[in-house]
Amino acid sequence: MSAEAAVQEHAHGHGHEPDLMHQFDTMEQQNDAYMTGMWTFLVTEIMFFGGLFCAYLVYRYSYPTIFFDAHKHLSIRMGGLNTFILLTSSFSMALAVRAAQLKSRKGQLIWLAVTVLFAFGFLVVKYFEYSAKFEHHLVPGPYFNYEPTTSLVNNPHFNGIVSQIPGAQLQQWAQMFFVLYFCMTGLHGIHVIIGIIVISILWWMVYKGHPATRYFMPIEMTGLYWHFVDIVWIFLYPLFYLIPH
Amino acid sequence: MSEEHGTHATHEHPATSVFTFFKVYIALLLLLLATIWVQYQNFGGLANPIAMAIAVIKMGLVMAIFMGVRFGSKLMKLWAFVGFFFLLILFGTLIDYSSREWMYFHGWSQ
Amino acid sequence: MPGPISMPEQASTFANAMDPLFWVLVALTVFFTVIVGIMIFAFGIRYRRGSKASRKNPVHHNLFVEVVWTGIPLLMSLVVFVWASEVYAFSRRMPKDALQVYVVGKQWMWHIQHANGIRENDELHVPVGKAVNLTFISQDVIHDFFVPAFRIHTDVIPGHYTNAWFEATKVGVYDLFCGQYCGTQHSEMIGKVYVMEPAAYQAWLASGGDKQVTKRQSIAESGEEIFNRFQCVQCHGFAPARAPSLVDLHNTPVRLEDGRAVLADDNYLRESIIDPPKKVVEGYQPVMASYQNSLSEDQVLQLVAFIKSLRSGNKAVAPAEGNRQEGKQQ
Amino acid sequence: MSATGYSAKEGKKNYLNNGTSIRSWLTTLDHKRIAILYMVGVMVFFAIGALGATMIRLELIRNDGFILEHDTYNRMFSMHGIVMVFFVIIPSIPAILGNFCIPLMIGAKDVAFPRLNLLSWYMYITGGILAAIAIFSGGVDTGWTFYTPYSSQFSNSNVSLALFAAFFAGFSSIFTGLNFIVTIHKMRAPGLTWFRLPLFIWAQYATSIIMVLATPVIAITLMCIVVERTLGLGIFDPTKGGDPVLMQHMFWFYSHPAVYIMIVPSMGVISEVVSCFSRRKIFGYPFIAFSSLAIAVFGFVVWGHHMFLTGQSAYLGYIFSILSFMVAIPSAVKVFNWAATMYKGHIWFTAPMLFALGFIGLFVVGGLTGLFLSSMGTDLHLHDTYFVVAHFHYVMVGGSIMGFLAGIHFWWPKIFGRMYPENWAKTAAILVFLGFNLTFFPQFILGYQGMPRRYHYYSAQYLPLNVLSSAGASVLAVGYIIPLFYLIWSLKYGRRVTSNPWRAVGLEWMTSSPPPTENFDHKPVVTWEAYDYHYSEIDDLPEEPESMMYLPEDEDAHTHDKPEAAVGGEV
Ligand code: HEA
Ligand code: HEA
Ligand code: HEC
Ligand code: CUA
Ligand SMILES: [Cu+2]
Repeated sequence: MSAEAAVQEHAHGHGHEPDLMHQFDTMEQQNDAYMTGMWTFLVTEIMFFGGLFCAYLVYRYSYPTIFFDAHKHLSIRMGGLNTFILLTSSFSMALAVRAAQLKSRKGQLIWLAVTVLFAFGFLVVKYFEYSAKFEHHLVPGPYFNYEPTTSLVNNPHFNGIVSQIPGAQLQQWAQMFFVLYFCMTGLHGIHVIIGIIVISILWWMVYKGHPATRYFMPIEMTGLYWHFVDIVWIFLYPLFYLIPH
Repeated sequence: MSEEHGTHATHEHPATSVFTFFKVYIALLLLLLATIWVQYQNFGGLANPIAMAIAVIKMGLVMAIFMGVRFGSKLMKLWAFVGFFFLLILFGTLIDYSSREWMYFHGWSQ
Repeated sequence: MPGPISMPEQASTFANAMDPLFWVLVALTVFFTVIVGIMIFAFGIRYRRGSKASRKNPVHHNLFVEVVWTGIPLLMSLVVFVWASEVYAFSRRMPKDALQVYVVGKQWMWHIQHANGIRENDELHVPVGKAVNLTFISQDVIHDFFVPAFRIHTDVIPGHYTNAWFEATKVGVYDLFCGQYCGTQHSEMIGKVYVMEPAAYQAWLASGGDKQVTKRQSIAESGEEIFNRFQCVQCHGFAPARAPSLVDLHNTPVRLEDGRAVLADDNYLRESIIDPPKKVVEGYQPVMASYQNSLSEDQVLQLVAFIKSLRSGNKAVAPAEGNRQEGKQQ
Repeated sequence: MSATGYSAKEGKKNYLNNGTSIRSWLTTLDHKRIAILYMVGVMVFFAIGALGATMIRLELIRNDGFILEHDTYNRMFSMHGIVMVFFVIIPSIPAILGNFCIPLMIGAKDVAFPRLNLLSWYMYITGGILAAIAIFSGGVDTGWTFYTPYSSQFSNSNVSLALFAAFFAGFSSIFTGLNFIVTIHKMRAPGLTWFRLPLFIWAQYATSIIMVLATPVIAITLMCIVVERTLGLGIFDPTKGGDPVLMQHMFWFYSHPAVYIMIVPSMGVISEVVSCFSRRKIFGYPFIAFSSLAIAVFGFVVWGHHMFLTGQSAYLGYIFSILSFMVAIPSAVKVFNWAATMYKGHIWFTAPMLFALGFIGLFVVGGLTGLFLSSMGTDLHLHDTYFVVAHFHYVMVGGSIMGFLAGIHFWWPKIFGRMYPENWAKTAAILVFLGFNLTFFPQFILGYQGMPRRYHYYSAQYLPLNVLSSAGASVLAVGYIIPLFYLIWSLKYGRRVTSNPWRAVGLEWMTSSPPPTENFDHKPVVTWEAYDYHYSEIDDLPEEPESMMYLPEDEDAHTHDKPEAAVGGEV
């Protein structure tokens, strides 16, 4: 549905306008159609993530204390760094789209490269975060073993006793937090990876001067997709890393 | 053709200046700092709404400027709205969980 | 045996409340089906191709008729809604002085416990003319307790209690079905409900529910035994400062540590035993361990029954001295 | 306006004989060919689903489970439900008739994204193959509702595979919906304003909105169950702090709107057929148009009426209950407007019209019995009994499938350029109607008497009505098999039709039958309102309409292209 599709469609274009596909009458109609299609696609993506957000809401509502405690096992700094990285890549993506608008090949190459670079940066940070979870037995599954944080233990309400809770509950609810964490950031991560692939292909095509890149839509649509990925993270960050008590 | 054609297609709108993008980018970073700062303050029950409000503002900025919604057709704006509206309906599920306990005070059982 | 088209036995107060609504809906259905049918047949015949009927002054829209055929169904459905909600509310208002019966659903049987400790499988004996409260829990998947003659139907869910009540109005034997698909033998997860004359019921009770049980104790007594065996007394028995007193707890509001107030109903009690940290009583520390893995659902039900039996007037079982208010001070 | 402007030059290149190799079909980007690919797929799955129905009804002839084991029976109805819902009824009208007709009806050359269209067919087929593997390598026994924790923790059948199958089918339908939304917005012919659109388009538009907004939610829900099954993480598992009821919320958030994915396109077909064969402008056009949208939007806020007994909050229950009543109102508006359309018409009882009238009758009964279920008082008794089974077969089989048959018969001459034998078709319509009522009406009574669904051992008191129902099913089966034969027969032997055999209005009738690959020889410009049936023209209708329907026989003999060969090669 994104750059690639558009490129392949191009091969079939004929008639006066080289980029115009046969089912459309004008370039304007075609562009409009692509934009509407992309936005519709983003709306389905919203609902796709929405299911998990809904589950998150329900369980955070049910287990507020444990979610609060469990979130301390996530590093605000790493998450913040990743937010910064994604915001930056969004910014550079916007510039890449702008360069395409101004038909600047060099601009596109630079800004797309920056975007991909930051996207990789995001994955690297995520990799460190995930592996830290493995080390601390915070990956849901048989080896899951949750230690309440000292802040929970030191909380005036819970002073010195939390460690005595053998509570299977504590484990379960904390595990629920991490299940949601891995599902949601994992799904987001998959989107990042798809984004990297698409943007890299786009970069390559611009680099090679592929005729399809004359056409503005592929990069515009990739841009929309990438901003969407950014927006999802904008919400994931406070929901997982910044739970206030 | 269709009435949406009257409005601007995205590629026709004037290219947003680098400076505007940069301003938005800086604003986003400031908001990021703000949301972290809020986390360390003691806002009690307000902390959550504030964090979410900041996220919504960030989203709004990204959508309006980076994604070009402000130049987009009405249809595009409608779509952006519809997506979130139906998301809210889905979140209505939470009402089930939050209102189950009301029943007890009416002498009902669930 | 009822014939093929006979209506199901009407054997509970709720059945009496529901059936009129059902028949009104039937009437509504017939009414609209007939109207639409008449329109189709009448127009179809009168205006069939080639017929000589006049087609002068055709209309293609008419706001008035649109409003009429939007408004009338709307009004009718509002009436039905209000009535149906009333009927539903009836089914949710648990009578206070009801017999209490606990039902555990598991693949693929019904395990039923009476307050006095009688246990039955796939059978339920109740007296006629007396309200019965049912509390359900499932040990595995979702089941559904369905007695067509009483028109009661309630999902039996793993993880939390659901309730229903009925008051049988006719002596007889009625079908009990599992109404929610639960796997291989779902269609055999069936049983019988025996509605008995009060005297016969008493006799049945006295004979220990037909089944010979050597030592029988009431469900609350079993609960007390567990209460002692699992050392609940340690905290809840003698040191009200350590843990809240459980006397008079059932059906009173409890203020929680996070400021909320909840009613201590069955589900709350179960939760307090299974998931103590989920709702911590104000002024206490969440020191109580979870008993989820050490207690079966049956045992939890017995504990709940025991805690419900703890009334300050009731001298027989009162593990904690003093009333709740004192206990809460710290 | 008249249809003659685009009178067909029969025998010229059309989309069917434009390439006959299998490859030309499997890589086609032509919406009309993709529609036919879907048709083949849906027919195959209908046969599989119908096999399930056959086994169910056979088994229920006796109450002691005399043919099937427990597990086999459970697999039968699960297979029947999953296949019928995800692989037959949801793609049926949108992906076949919608795909074929939407571009024709709006005067476009194709849908907006032909490649995406083909991709969604491949998604559908991938899902279908996964489902077939799941079914034939051991089966699925969760019911089509996949309730946890049974589906996630307890069932040891091929649940994950079936979940993936439904996932793919879901994405197929998302892509179809997306395509239609863009097509309807952006590809309309000049002059074709929203209020000149045929109501079928409005219906498809409303349906597409549901597809796009609701389907992703079930996709993610199904994936959560897969994760739960394969990785042992408990999102809905009560022993791991999860809530099985949450899964039901998320499931029905899709699956209730999905029932409108099934019925709304059917309603669109009925609007076309009823006005065409009443030779009458449809009554209350804007009301029918907006009621489709109203159903689509309101349909999103009633999902909880499937969960009245799950311990869902009673307050939310009330909200869902009253909203369910509200969502019935737009359906009522449609029904009355259709009936009013017949008033002062010239009603021509063709086979599509008979199916359409059957639709109206059965849908009214099915819809009104939905009210029994949406009122909380009665649902307490009727939930998950055969009353529910009867309700949804009335709306799904009596409604959607009847509408689908009406549409197939209506557009068949357009799709293949040949006519089926009308008398056989009328016989089939009547058989389906009678057989249907015989099969499913007894189930209402069974349900009220308390027979739970998904039971294959049942108490003897329910025996007579079950036998009756099974007997009805055999009549119904005959009613379904007859069309199968004469429709296939007509591909080769049916009489060739003119471009507009029914003398219907609408752009799709202004191009030849079958249409050329590019749909129209000249880009149409629309200057007239929808359903502009002129009485004068009606009076032109000859006593024997045959003359205007068929091409002269001799011309038929001269043509060399054989569209059926292409289709035959495909099947
Ligand atoms: C095509 C599919 C389809 C359609 C269109 C509908 C339409 C409706 N359905 Fe149905 N339904 C299903 C398919 C469908 N349903 C399925 C598959 C299930 C079972 C799922 C499962 O558990 O497996 C189900 C189950 C189901 C339940 C849950 C039952 C239970 O499990 O306990 C309920 C409860 O409210 C319900 C209600 C309704 C209502 C109110 C409508 C309304 O939209 C109907 C509106 C139509 C009319 C009302 C008729 C026309 C109106 C008039 C002639 C005028 C008079 C009108 C008034 C007085 C209001 N349906
Ligand atoms: C579009 C949807 C659709 C359709 C068309 C049908 C069609 C039919 N269904 Fe189906 N049904 C469902 C959707 C549908 N059903 C769903 C969703 C369920 C719930 C599943 C669940 O509980 O999870 C269900 C459940 C269901 C049950 C309840 C099972 C139970 O709860 O135990 C019954 C019982 O009678 C039944 C019967 C029938 C019958 C007799 C038909 C008839 O209309 C079919 C008539 C056709 C034939 C009898 C065959 C015609 C023959 C051919 C076309 C040739 C085919 C070739 C071969 C057979 C080789 N169905
Ligand atoms: C280590 C001490 C301890 C033990 C042993 C213990 N409890 Fe508790 N219990 C507490 C404390 C402290 C609270 C109050 C804090 C809370 O709600 O978690 C409590 C609360 C409860 C409540 C809710 C009371 C209210 O006022 O709302 C119930 C019911 C309960 N316990 C039942 C039991 C049962 C049954 C057992 C044995 C199977 C048991 N407890 C064993 C310490 C204990
Ligand atoms: Cu238990 Cu069905
Ligand atoms: Cu529904």
